[in-house]
Amino acid sequence: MESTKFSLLTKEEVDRKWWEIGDFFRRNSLWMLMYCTGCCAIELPPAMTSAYDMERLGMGPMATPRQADVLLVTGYLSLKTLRRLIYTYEQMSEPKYVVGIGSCTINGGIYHDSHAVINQLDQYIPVDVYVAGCMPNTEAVMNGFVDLMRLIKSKKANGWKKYHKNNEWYKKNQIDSLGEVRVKDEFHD
Amino acid sequence: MIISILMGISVAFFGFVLQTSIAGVNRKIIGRVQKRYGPKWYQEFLDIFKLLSKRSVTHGWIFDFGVIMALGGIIATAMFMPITNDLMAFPGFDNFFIFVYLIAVGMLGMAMSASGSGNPLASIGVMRALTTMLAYEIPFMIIVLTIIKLTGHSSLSEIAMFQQTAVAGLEFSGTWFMIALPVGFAVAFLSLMGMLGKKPFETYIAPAEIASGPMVEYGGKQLGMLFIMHEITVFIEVSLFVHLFLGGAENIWIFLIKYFLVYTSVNLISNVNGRFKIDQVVVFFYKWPLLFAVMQAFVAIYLGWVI
Amino acid sequence: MRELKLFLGPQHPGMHGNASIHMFVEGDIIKRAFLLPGMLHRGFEKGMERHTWVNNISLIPRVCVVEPDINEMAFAMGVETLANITVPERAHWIRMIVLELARISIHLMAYGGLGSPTGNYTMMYHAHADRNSILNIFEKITGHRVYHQYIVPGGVRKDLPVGIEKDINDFLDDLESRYVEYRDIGIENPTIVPRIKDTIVLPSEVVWELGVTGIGMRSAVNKAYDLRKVMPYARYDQVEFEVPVASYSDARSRVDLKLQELVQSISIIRQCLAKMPEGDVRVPLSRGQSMRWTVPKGHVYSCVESSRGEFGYYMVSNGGTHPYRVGVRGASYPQGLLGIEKYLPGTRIDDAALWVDTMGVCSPEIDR
Amino acid sequence: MASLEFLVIIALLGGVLAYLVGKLSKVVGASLTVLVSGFIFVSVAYFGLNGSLDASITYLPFVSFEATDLYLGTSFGILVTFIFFMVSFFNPYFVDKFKYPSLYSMFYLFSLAGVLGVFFTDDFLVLFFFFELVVWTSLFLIPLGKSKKAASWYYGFSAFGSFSLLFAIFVMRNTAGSFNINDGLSMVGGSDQILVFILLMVAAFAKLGAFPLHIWLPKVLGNSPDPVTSVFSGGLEKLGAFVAVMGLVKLAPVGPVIEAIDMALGQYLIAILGALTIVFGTLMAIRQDDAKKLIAYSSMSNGGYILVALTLLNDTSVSGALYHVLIHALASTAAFLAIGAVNRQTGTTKMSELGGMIHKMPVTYIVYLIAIISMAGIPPMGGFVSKWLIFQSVINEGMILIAIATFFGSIGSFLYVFRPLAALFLGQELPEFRKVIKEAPFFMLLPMIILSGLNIFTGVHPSVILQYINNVLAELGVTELGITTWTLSGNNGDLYPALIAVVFGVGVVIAFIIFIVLKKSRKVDLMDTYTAGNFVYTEELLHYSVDFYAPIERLYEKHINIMKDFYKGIAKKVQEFGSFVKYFFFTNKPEITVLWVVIVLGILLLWGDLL
Amino acid sequence: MNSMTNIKYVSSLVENRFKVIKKEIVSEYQISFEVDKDEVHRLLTLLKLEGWIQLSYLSAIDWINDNEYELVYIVMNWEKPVHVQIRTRISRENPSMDSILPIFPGCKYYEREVHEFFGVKFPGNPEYAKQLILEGWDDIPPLRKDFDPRAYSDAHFAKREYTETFVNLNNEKSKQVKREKRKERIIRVRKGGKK
Repeated sequence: MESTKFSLLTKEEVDRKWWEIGDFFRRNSLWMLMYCTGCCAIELPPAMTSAYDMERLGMGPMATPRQADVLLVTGYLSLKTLRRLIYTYEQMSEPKYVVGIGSCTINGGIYHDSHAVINQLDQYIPVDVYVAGCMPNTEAVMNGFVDLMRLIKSKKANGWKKYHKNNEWYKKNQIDSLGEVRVKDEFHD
Repeated sequence: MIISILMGISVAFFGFVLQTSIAGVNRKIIGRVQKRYGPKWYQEFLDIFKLLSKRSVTHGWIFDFGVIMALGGIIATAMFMPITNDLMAFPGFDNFFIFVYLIAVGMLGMAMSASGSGNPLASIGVMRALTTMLAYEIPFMIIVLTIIKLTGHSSLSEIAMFQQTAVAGLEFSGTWFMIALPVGFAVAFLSLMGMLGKKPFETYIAPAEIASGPMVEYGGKQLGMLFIMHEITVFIEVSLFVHLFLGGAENIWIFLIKYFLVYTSVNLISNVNGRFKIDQVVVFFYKWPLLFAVMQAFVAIYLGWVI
Repeated sequence: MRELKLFLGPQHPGMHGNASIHMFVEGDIIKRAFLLPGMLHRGFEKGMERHTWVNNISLIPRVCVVEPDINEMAFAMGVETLANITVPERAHWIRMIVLELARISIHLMAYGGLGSPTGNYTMMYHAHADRNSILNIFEKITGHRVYHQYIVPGGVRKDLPVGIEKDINDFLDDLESRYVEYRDIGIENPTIVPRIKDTIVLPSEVVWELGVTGIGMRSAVNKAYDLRKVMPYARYDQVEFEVPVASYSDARSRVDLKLQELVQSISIIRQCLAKMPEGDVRVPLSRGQSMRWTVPKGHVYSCVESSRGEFGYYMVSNGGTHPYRVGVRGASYPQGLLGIEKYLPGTRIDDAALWVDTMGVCSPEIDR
Repeated sequence: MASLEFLVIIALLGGVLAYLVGKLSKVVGASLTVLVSGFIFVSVAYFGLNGSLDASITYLPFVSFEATDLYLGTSFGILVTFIFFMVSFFNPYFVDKFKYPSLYSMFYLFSLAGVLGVFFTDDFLVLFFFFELVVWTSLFLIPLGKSKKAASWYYGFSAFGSFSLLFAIFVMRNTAGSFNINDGLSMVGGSDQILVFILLMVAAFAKLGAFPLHIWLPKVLGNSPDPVTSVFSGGLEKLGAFVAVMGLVKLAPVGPVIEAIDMALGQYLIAILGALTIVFGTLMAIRQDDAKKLIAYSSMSNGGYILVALTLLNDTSVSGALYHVLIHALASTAAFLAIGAVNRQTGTTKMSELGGMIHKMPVTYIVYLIAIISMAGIPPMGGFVSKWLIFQSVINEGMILIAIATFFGSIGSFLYVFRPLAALFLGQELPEFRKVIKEAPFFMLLPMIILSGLNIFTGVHPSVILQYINNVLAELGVTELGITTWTLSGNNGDLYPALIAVVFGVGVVIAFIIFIVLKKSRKVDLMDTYTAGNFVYTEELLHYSVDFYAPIERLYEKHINIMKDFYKGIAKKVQEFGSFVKYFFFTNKPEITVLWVVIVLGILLLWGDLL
Repeated sequence: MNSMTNIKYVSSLVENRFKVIKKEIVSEYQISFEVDKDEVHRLLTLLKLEGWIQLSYLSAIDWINDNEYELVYIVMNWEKPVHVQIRTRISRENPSMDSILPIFPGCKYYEREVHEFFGVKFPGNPEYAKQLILEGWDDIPPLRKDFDPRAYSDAHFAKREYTETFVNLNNEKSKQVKREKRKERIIRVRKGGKK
């Protein structure tokens, strides 16, 4: 007669529990990548430093993509940056999250008709949270991070899974806009 | 034997928990110095466990093996560490040289793994770490030589005992070496800052130059294990300092207080400093600290002038 | 000998902004280096041709993100010269206050930025905290923290809010009282001085070859070549200030000059607050229908003194509602491109980030 | 069977046989060296440890071997024959590259015979004879490698050492009346003693490659063929240590005693020179680009440790020195063999040309790793035990300046041993080696694995060997070291090497468990690495191996050539003197030359008579 | 005024020796000369000798209706503070202009940029053809007037398509209700309180 009270958890359930525990740690210690892709990066120093002190949320800047959890896309993305951004995003260790800051990441913003700036970031890499504004002030940026934490808690911040699942679609979009993602020219040999 | 080993493992675990909490508290203190609120005191735990929960990348077997060797070597070193006079895993074998050389296994493992990642910045970081080591160890070893020569013991607990109680017939016993050898203490404190990789001797991490040096390719569990290793290393080095200069500890509370004071003062001093270049580190240590260390050793050993 | 290739940027903690320095290294000495710009290119000059003169007001601050006000000033001056507009007296003084506040803000940011390559984060945190109070003041004056769109052709957008003098004065007093502390923790700090003294020297004879202006030039040639002095715009000829100079341009002397300029800016703002007359702050460009406002034919190069040097707009009007061509002379163009190529080789990899920081290489104005 | 004479004859005959066979087939001739040296090692080890070596002489003229008090000679003998045996496995793989392969085999075995003779004889003249045999045979082994000039450097310094040894022998002969070693060393006294001491030390320094007679060492070790290098570093250098033991320990302390440190002046000076050797070797090793030269300088530095330890003359120091001889022989041989294996597979030992060897040669890498851990004195390898013993005595004597040097050498060794590890084995896998390179053949790996095993064994359970060394200490008249089965007791503390090893194992197991329960990592390519977001396609641009320690090298690079310039200056003066002599003696007219020769000879003869 | 004497000085300096097509005094610190293409180098050399040692700006203007490019050189003298614009026109077909690298080494990157954005060739500058800002550009140089960035952008980059409905982040009804109420109130206020 099997006891129903102390039945063993199935493997999926165990995994899920571990995942939830991991999520607790992940959302309380979000390390962001120091990659200033555009002008909204100017609002990050106040957020990081004494004025708003991001560290009290457990966030901190990290030097390399391997160490970081969050990729901040701060503002407009020129083609040249997008190539490096995709490369950097692919180097990050999973689970990884992307926060798009500024209107330019959403729809191109003020540079919507420029020949060098892409219009919609989530065509190329999955974005978990957008922070609108040109430029969003520091409170908005901080609020975006808190939103990301909430999303992680409710297991909705799974852009990195989407990237695996729809990899071909993303790759196609990247190649459509960029030609080739990894350029090989005289400056990169 | 088994009990001793279990005891040693618990010492290492204690060291990890202690140092991680104190590091968190220190982050808060530093935050206040920098006019901000600072993280939660258990933030370091969150960081480490977060890293352990992530899915990392590997660059080949040496990349993983080096990390295992680094953490293993450091855990092994910590197992020898006495905490109070009685609380230690292997009484009589807590030899100073074991700490200095066994810690090097961990360093070597990390260096190997970092170089194995194939990133030049990691190799540069390792080069800088080793060079820094060459700089700070010599003055420190000279001071420790003086202490061992004066006490006649190279066992840490014996040295601590020597400082705690004044025994008739034993010269210089009963005073902390912090007071007995003030110049030596100052030199050793500088060396401790070098050992802990605090500014201005933080050259081998140097995010703005070499993007965090040896750690450049780590992420996920490897980085988490290196963080654990780093915390235990700090534990070993600071407790080494407590035992050598601050007279060890009779009970665990005194140990905690002394430990906290040493680590916090190192942190506070380091936080208003910049970062030297690597050759400046070497020149710095080989100029005044080495000279003072030799002077202190000479005065203490041959002239017997000890306060 | 085999060379090693190291990169500073775009994704690197030592790089300010989104550009990449490629360094070919032997040991730790840089043998060759070049800047790979263009990661912030957004077709700016093309974009301005596609907007009307008035629309462009919202576009121009975005050329250089760290110091938007000089863009507005240069653009406004250019348009005023082309269209022959006389700016009300009070607007000149308000413009000076805003520009000097902006100068303080960027000097603080650059000074805090020195904390990153030299490793002193406390200094960085303090400097950024003070910069944030300037941003708060800006928010009160203009309604925005960073992109103000405040200086417009014909004056400033609106008058100063009531009671802002007190805020500004409080902030200036606070900053002045802590000036000594700033020096002590930064350029007088015995652990930082060896890093920045005698490193990445810019010889005075090559300044003209590069075309470097601003602090980089003044620290090398020992002459007060400041556009505010030699061709004063706004009312800089009516305030008293000194232009700090030096004859030996290493990293330390450049940062030193920045701090000294900060003191001068404080005094300029105080004088402005004292001398500022009452009156209008803006002349209307056109009666209604500002989108159809046209500017007479002409070419003008209007330039202002930014924190990094001469910042200029070359504007061509063919008499239409849109600018025919707008060219931007980024102040850090020479030191960013030619300077890195010519004067980084021979220095060490530790110093590359210091060049970027102390010479004030600002990638958005190089890329545009 | 156990006759030493028999073994020497076997080595010599084996050499001749190897030469003849080598004419027919190179590889077979070289393989013969494995058999012969293996046979000699097994015999020496078996009978030497039993104390049943036969010293009687039947065939060889003039030669005599020691009958009693054999421990010192036997320990050195076993060690060096073992090294010869281990290295001989490499010979078959390397003979193809030599110009005279059969000669190589012959000289290899001849020098083995010489080594045997040196360690087991009791007669100074025989010692000198065998010493010269070693010098001359090894002299012909060196130029088979890259540089012929190295051989001339080697010859110059060896001749200097040999002649001072000969001089010392004659001085001792004068006082003792016979050529017997023990008589000679014990009976010499007064100013003669100082002279003998100096001369013996010159011989030892020249052979050990200690400062200031070190110039030849890196040249020879860096340029000779790889097996020869290993033999030099592991075996032939130890002749110097043997002579140093004679001079420093067997000879009574020399010179007035310095009160403060309770040490004779002569010993102290040697200790200072030893300390300089350590520092100089370390600094030079840091800046080498050739891996072999780097290990060569590390050999020099370790020779300094042996000298320093021998001068202190107490139980920990002498046992530490003797143990260090063993450890260093094992470790540096293993390191040289590993680098030799790399050299054979790639054709270069320059660190700036290699990279990423670990992916193709993992076993070689592990061997090298264990060797350098031992060399750097990190537990649980043997180097830690010997360095611990040496530090114990250095601290106990309170010699601050010497201590600085020893600490510097010990920390500095981390720096230089790591460099080949990083530049040669680790880092980016260079494309030119990616396809061609394979792991070394089994018979090359075998000696390396055996040596690694011994490296670990000496670190885990040193008591067995230290027990034997205690016998040597007794023979030398030094107090014996306190040993139990598992622990050693020094002057100010005990050491439990096996415990360290066990605890280290426990630590690694814990770390491994942590590693294995966590999520599995994703394997990525080596080139998929952090480049600040830029794209790189050339492996070489990301492999940091040139000027590895550039910042620290820059601090002393102006001062490195002092000794070299000094010797160059001397050589120049000698040359000038030679041309001066030539000007007078060897003019175009032969009559004048003859006249001069006659006059000089006459003066010399007369002078000899008058004396 | 002092600055006006500077303007006069440079004006007489240039006009006496060169054939100036068009002179324009822009402001008290700025003067502009339009000269022939062949005279630019000599004029710049003269100005450099006279103290206009800093090259402030170099760029081009696309006069598509005249089928010409106009090159602009702006030089600065700090002792006699006057910006001198020198403008010259070159043909739009196969545009080429000798580099001024020997006179002003600082022009190296400006010329690279002009080549990249307008397609003007600068023989004499060894690196003018290397790409600087753009990467893998496959269209006509973007600052030419006949280049339409919007068309390029539409062809290459996906645009966000907005739908009527929007997704509520947390699916919380209360917030949506509140938001609708607020909207209604705003409309009511605008209409002056009438329903």
